[in-house]
Amino acid sequence: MRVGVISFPGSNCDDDTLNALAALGVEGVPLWYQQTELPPVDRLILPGGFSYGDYLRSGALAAQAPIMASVEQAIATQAMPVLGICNGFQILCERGLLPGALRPNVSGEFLCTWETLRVVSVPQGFVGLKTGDLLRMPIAHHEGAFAVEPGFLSTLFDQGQVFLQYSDPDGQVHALTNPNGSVANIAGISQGSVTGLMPHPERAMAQYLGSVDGRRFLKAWLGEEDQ
Amino acid sequence: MTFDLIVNVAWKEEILDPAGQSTTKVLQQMGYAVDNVRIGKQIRLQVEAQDQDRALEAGREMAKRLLANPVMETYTVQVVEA
Amino acid sequence: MTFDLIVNVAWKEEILDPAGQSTTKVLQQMGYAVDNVRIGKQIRLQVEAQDQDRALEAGREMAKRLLANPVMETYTVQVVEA
Amino acid sequence: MTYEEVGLTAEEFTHICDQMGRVPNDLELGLFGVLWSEHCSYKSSKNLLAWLPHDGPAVVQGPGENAGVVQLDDKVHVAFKVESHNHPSYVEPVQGAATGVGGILRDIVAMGARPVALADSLRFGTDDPSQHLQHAVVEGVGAYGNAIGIPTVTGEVGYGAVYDKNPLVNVMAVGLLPAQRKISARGARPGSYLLLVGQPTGRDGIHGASLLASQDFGEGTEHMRPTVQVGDPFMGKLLMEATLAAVETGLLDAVQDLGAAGLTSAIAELVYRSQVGAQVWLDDVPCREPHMTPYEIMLSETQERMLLIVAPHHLEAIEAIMNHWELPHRVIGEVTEEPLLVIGTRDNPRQAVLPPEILAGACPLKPVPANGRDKGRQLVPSMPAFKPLTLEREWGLNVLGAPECKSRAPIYQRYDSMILTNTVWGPDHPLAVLRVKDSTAGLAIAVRGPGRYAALDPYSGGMAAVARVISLLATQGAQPLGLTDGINAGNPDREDVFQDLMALLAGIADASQALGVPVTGGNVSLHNETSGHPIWPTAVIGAVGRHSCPLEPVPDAPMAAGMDILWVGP
Ligand SMILES: Nc1ncnc2c1ncn2[C@@H]1O[C@H](COP(=O)(O)OP(=O)(O)O)[C@@H](O)[C@H]1O
Repeated sequence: MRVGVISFPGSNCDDDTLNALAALGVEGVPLWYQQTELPPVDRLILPGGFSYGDYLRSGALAAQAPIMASVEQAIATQAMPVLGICNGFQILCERGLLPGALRPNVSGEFLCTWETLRVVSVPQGFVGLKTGDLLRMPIAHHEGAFAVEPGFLSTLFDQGQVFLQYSDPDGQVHALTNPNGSVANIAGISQGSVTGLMPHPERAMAQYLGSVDGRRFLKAWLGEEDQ
Repeated sequence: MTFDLIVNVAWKEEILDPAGQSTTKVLQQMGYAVDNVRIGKQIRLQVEAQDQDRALEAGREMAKRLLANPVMETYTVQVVEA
Repeated sequence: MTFDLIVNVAWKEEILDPAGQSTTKVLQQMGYAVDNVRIGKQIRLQVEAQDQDRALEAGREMAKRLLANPVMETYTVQVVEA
Repeated sequence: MTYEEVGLTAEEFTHICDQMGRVPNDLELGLFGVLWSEHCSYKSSKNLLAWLPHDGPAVVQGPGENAGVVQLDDKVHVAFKVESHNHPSYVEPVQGAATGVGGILRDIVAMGARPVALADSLRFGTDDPSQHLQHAVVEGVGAYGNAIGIPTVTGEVGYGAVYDKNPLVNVMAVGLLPAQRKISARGARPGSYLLLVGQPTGRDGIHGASLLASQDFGEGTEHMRPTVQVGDPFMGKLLMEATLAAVETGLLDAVQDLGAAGLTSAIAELVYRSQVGAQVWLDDVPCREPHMTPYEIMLSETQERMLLIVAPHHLEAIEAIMNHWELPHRVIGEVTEEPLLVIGTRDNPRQAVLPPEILAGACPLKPVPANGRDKGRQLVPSMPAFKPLTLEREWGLNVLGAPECKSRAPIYQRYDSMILTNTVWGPDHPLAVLRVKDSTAGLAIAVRGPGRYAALDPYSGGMAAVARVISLLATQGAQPLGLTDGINAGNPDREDVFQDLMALLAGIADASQALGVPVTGGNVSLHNETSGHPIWPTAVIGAVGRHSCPLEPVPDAPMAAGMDILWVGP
């Protein structure tokens, strides 16, 4: 299994993501945003960070990067599994590869905290996760409030595209467990082979870092049952 | 020819603007009789084009493709008269 | 009476605008003949005042005290005609 | 231009003329003005800093470079230092704090080290504007650290009315480098190029060092506000990656970051330390604004710039790295054999001709009385008699309502404390514990600055600052490797302020000596004083220690009810 990790100028979780893949025994292939063709890879990750300094809107400038055309094509023609983490999620939304958009947090501030996430619908290709599962992973973002066009929210739920919601440690989803003002507490969504989430699985790879649920998450995405 | 364009980008009305809300609050605390502060962007740029119409056309395209996000924002484009 | 005000806030010319710089570069990569993108704010708000002059006056005061940072930014205030 | 306009005294001007054997021209005078400013020359504090112990078994690089370096183990070294950005943060809190973070990170990178952690020490006043200031400063620290991708893993904050108009923003950065790497500002060889990399130069922050940071605030200083420097963490990230990649090739002679006093300070320090000279071509410096004068180009404090010294036959390889990271870069001069700093244009190549040892090495230092350190020790102020307190409800509520007692979560949650995935203990603990991926040992990082203590008794306060960080490391059984000191005080020309400074430094020196922990670098910020009111003498001490089992820190709270509490110490 070869997983391409795309670095944009300003990406800063690319190394953490490559380390996480290595810890899972998976070969990570660093890719640079100016490449116009994808090398042979089985999957792609758009890692977190501040591509282009988050200028204009988070992810907006990177969404126009040369490599994104090939990403788009790989999704359309080979149903390439693509995972966007944090800034990667923002880029995928800005490119129109995932529905919706990410607005500034309701506090207007950057926020770095541990959150509990409840699985709503399991996206295509994820193995070993089921509805109602809880995952503990950190968030660290300024523009992470998920928004959709009016009237579109129920469609997202109906089509099983809502992947993760911010919840309390018991899996209850309510306003007090919403860290950033996301509509319906949404933390992650999917569309076909494309998945995006604001939390950082690559930071939850060991108990001493706070949680091993990121390991579980990435294994599920890679299609491996976690033992 | 070079044209100066202004692209104004605003949140759609139904989109929450937290920065605007907290600014409203602070201004009210400062004693101003204000309400509904909404904070958008004003982007100024220079574009090379044959004539004003084409400059505007390019401006609209850039706004649509990059400068505004149609999910949450609206925009207007105008040419600054020299 | 309620007046709609627009406060445009721009970086002073000599102040570095990194967001504008990066946006310029990406627009050029996308093939547009643009330069000098500068990203400022456009703030819209409603103010209660006896007449238009006082509304403008209040707007200028708010711009000076809060909405713009005089160390780095300039501003203009205008009333939106109904 | 007169010597007063550039912030020099009559004696200093005479000294310059004597040393040079002539009267400097306007450009030269301007350069002296900044380099002989308090901020760049440390003229009031250098003799005090000499008391600090600098040597220890773990020390690789003591003071005098961009940052200190200590040994974590055979393979990994640690570069670390604290910097202040107090005045800029008062003028424009978001950008002031942000550029402070950017500046200290470039110091670490200039040592060839990859930054892994930040720690911030903040002081604010107690009036209403101070609350906004705190909000904006935290925004700025986060804006830079978060975006460039270096976690802020610990910090502290304190309050006092003396900081109303003089908030303190001290930031410590810690980086790692392989043991065999040796790069500094010392290695420039004749014939090599000065390659200026990063943001094109604008009129930002001109006079930031000489005037803003080296004089007291007051009614009369309004007009001196330089153009605010805006931080660009995005370019900062590219610059960091490109510089580290260039260092890794082993092809560079030397690296020097651009900070206060911009090109002037960077080039003067570089040629002085390397014992060479340089010819600088002003027409080759990429400028952001038209018609910049030589003076403006040399003094601009535009952020996100780095000076790389590279031999001509390696230039292509280094430029390829800069091109990959899409960084503007340009050769702006050449290192010369003769120890003279020559600045000019192709039309007029010798507009300033200055010996580096005068410019960077001959500023007269404020003398310290021979018994100064003893006097500092004896300066025990008369304390008000201790009034025993009865625990009253009112009193309790007052204490609990004080800003000192508020949760710090609203501050540190605005910082990314986890990126790079090394943070085993972050800001929800009294000190930070980091794993180091290339070592079994980890890092313990603590920062403290007891200002109120030092205000009452500067000597004991200095000792306490050291003792606090060392005891924090001790709670983890971590071996202290070195200290960095951020000294913040008022106008040193005032007798009382200087007395306090002497006592403060005597305390720090005595404590670090007694505990056997060297101070490998630091920063001094004086003139923190508005309309005659100085701040408390505030020594922010940062400590770096070796943690032998970083994946299992010693828990900091009792494990269970019924456990014994053991009191250690007097
Ligand atoms: N400015 C800051 N930046 C980052 N972390 C901070 C800051 N101020 C406080 N903290 C974190 O919050 C913790 C609690 O703060 P405080 O109550 O002042 O600590 P302590 O009681 O340990 O002196 C500190 O140990 C520190 O890790």
